[in-house]
Amino acid sequence: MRKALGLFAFLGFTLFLLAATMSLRPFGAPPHTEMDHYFITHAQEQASANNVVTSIVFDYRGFDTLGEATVLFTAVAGVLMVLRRKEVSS
Amino acid sequence: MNGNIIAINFPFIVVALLLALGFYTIGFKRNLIKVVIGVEILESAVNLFLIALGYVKGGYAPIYTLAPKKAVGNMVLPTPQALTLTSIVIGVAVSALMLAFAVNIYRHYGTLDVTRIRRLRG
Amino acid sequence: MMEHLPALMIAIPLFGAFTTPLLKKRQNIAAIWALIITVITFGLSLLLLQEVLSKGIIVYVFGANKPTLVLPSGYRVPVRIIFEIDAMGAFMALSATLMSFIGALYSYSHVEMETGLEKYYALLLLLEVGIIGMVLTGDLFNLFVFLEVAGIAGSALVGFRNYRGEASEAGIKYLMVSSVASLMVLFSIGLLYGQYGNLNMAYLSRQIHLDTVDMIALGLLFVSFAMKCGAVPMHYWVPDAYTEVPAGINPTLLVATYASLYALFRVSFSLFGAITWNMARVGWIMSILGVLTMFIGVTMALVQKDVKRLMSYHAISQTGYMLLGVGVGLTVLNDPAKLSAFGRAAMAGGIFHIINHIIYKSLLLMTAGALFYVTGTRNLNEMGGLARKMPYTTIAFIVGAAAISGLPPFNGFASKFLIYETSYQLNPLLAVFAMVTSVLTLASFVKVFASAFLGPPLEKYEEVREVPKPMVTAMIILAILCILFGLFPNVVLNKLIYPAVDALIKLAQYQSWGGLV
Amino acid sequence: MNFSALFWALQVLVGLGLIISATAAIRFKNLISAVIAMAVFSLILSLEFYILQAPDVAIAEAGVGACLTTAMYLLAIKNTTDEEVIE
Amino acid sequence: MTVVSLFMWALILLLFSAMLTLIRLLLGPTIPDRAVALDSMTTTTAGVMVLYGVITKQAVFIDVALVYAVLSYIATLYIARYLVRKRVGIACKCEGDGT
Amino acid sequence: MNFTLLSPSGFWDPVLWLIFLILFGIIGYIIYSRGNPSYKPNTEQVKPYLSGNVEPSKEKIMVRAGDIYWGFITALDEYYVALKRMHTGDLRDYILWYLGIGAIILFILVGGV
Amino acid sequence: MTTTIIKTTTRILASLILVFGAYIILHGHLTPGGGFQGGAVFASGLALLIVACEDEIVKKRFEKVPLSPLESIGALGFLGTALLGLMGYTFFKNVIANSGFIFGGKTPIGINPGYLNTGGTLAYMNIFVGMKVLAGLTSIVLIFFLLLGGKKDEW
Repeated sequence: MRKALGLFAFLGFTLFLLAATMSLRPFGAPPHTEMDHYFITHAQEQASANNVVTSIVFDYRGFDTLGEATVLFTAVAGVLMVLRRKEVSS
Repeated sequence: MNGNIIAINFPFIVVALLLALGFYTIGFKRNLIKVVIGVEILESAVNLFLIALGYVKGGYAPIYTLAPKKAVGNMVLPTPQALTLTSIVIGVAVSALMLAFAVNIYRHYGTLDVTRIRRLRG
Repeated sequence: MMEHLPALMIAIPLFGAFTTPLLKKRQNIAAIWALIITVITFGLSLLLLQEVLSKGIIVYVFGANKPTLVLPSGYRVPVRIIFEIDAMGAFMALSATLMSFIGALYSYSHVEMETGLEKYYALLLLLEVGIIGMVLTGDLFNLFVFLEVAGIAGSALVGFRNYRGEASEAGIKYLMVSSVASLMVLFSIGLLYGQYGNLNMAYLSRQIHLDTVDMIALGLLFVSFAMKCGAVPMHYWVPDAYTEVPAGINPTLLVATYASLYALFRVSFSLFGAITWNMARVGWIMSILGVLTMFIGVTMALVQKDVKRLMSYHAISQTGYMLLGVGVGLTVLNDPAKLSAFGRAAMAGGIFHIINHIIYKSLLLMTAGALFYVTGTRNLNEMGGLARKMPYTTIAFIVGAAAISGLPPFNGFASKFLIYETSYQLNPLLAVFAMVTSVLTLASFVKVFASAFLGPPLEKYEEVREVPKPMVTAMIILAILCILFGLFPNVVLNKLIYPAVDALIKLAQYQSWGGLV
Repeated sequence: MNFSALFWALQVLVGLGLIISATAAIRFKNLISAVIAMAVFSLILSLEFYILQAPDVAIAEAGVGACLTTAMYLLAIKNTTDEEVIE
Repeated sequence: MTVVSLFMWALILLLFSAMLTLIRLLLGPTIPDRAVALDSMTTTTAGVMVLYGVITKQAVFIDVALVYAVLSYIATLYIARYLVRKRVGIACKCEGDGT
Repeated sequence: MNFTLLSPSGFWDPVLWLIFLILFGIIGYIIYSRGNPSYKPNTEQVKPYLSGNVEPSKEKIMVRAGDIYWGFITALDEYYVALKRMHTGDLRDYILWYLGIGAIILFILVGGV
Repeated sequence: MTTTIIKTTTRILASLILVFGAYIILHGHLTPGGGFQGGAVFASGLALLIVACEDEIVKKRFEKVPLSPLESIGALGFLGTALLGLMGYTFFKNVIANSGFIFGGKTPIGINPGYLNTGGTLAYMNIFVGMKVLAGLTSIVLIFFLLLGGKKDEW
């Protein structure tokens, strides 16, 4: 019973995922994106870096990277906290 | 026409199948570590989706160092790559924390069977 | 420095969180340091709210030459990450910082005896950072990143008591749910990026037109955020997580849940607000989810024996009120006559209920934590006769229980009042369900009060004394806020809630900041 | 053989490899085998990133997937048990 | 046949041999078989990466192959360490848990 | 400052409420002060008298939380059985409910009603 | 349990991997790679050192390494570099680029062989993020590894 209902839900959801990916634009032909054009043409002059991806990661969208570093920090703190040895001292 | 669309959108179809595999693992496998593997498959599928979105046919990597002459003005979109980098780091963080929880659960419950890890219910 | 306020809102708690693990040797100092940081952040959020209310939407562009330089020269699209703070976001930031402060104050005594406190406080601050980032940002991917920060920090805190197996179980459940939900959010962000080539919410909301891919993205975002905010029938993680987390984190974790609710509203109203004819359908989905949520939540709460679990089921049921109120508003969004007649008031009720519920549910969960602190158990069957021993906790509990049941003059009354009246005008059945839920809520809190506080004093609790001063202070502050908000609801509504409602309703205002149009 | 044909051949082969290795990671009863299959999955995924002109992401996936995730999984399994529950 | 076309055929051949190792990974009855399959597959794929970088004339792409070539050793070492601890040697009896 | 909250069918005024509170407080106090003055705490007087029997221990006479609303829960037994079956506590069910609700919502949005 | 072969290989390979990680971190703004990728490679090298030794040696060797403070310092440095932009500009403004400071050289527009002395704050951020990531990932692997030595009743 549980398995049948679960399979039904799973198949229904997957169907919509397939529909979404099928009706997306064709692979390899993105629309004219001004944002990416701006990055490619201005990265060397503004961020003075040859690697456009790094200039996005640390300059244009640097705030995301701060969030990313925060995520890693959080996870490390969480792992160290969950696996800490001593119990309560009471 | 239909077959043509499948041929063109092939990476996207792969992404959808991988998402389905990940959801199948999470929904129907009983081992906790298998469930974590399912989450990682989901993450990889979403990463692949982002990168496939950014690909331009015949484009070059968005790096100017020692690039071929044709690369100027013909680069793949760099934004999805930056997003994917962030997403990969988040994936590592999530799986590390999940494994820590799994180890701790094994210490206390003596099993990794999901159907027996349910003291909290009702 | 006023113009850099949005950046400082993130930078200061992050600084606090990064420095806290350095204080490994002296855990007391870590607690005090976290307290200082949360107080400063609270002050900053008050300043931010004042700025927003006096000047309108604040825009902050990260990495540009000037904070308000949205568009680069010669281009028509925003390229950098932009914070767009309207009254709704500032309101949520205010509740987040207030509750983190209360939580830090309460934790000072509540977890004093445990180890690993420097990580505890660092994670508390990181949870606050995640919430603030979620509610202030105007960029979709940034929303995802901070959603993950809040989710991971929250689940790590749920597993804080690692000597209990149940804590780890609840932690992995919460982490699994939040990571799957955020992955689907990322997938739909990818769909939107593939369609329109940008990530800014205001820009996207002007571009979106009706399309199969757009609708699937909307559905995925909707269901993911609904799961993260604990709507029935995707609410199973809520009781597990709220029960096992230390009571000092509960206020912040509540706000983290409602930050997802905020994201749900933001997606429905701002991002997809331009698709007009489909929104009534989304509004009905939201209202029906709300009714289901409040009814199933409260009936499950009635049979619980664990005091914190009972209160977490009430948290689910109160989330239903918010979904109902805002859903009623969303249903009539395209009908100006009905919107001014009752839609705006319904949304005000829903949003006012957010802060009310955060205040009184934190108060109640804190009293439950105080009961756990003195008795060492959470089972209601083993408690009894504690009213004489813990007078302050009893008073706080009475205030909270009256507030959650919607008795005047406590703060739950005003918002529930608005929701009943407005939902009655949309469909009388909705209001009936809301009132039945309220009655059942009162009934179940009578049960808790009778079994934990009343009755003859038991022998095994002879030694029990009132909880330490920081915990009492935190509870009393919240109780006073409860009474104040209940006595003067009009002031709060006019100063705080109606600007937030208007920020959600007026889509054109959100779309046109910084000369984008 | 021109570049376009090579690209499509690579796409098909790599896509098949991704799905096969993911299925293997799910189906293997022994968890160590599943982790090895995940390492292969990560390797093929990195190759796919590489082919789609994203060397930054490929390096990240390589550095994480080749060593660190495998190491974490193996150590976690070492701390618990390596047999999947037989259903 | 130009040089670039030659490289392309070499790439396809390498990928084909990687597929063969993938089959060994699927069938391999014991864990050491699978570990060896992973290792050889990593090396082959590093070769594929180098060839692809040469074909598209991008010199900086070689870094990725270097990372794989260097790091695959560590994963193998971790697996080997696990097998030593568990005493799962080559002499272990097959479990027959193929796909 | 105007403290009155007006809504479509009523109003809420804290000043009025405070006046009523004080009024009823005075009435209550008057009734209280006319009570029996012979009551004295901490004497034999306050002990329960159970027909001469010994007072049972506190643990026994306490009303337990599980006993409150027993009738209500028993009356709605079938509903609660269904509800309990929903709350399995199984990690995988959480995700499966998500998938199911997601499929339904996507069907309503995309498929159209 | 570790043999002489493994020890000898590790001695040669570990230094190579560490140098390679440092290269990826430092050349993040020129070639593929950056703080996170280099930090991951560096942490892999340290993981190799962890796995090639006995438990006691690992415990003794790593208890002197301040991994947690190193991570905090990396994160704080990243935040501080971002806060430099508040001097007249906004948060995350690249103030060092084209200023002539260390890493502040000008990049020629178009295809070039790549000069290390460019990048501005990008290079600093790469270094700090690399420090943070290597410390964080190593401490995750280390705590998973050291759990093996712990006895059950200690929990």
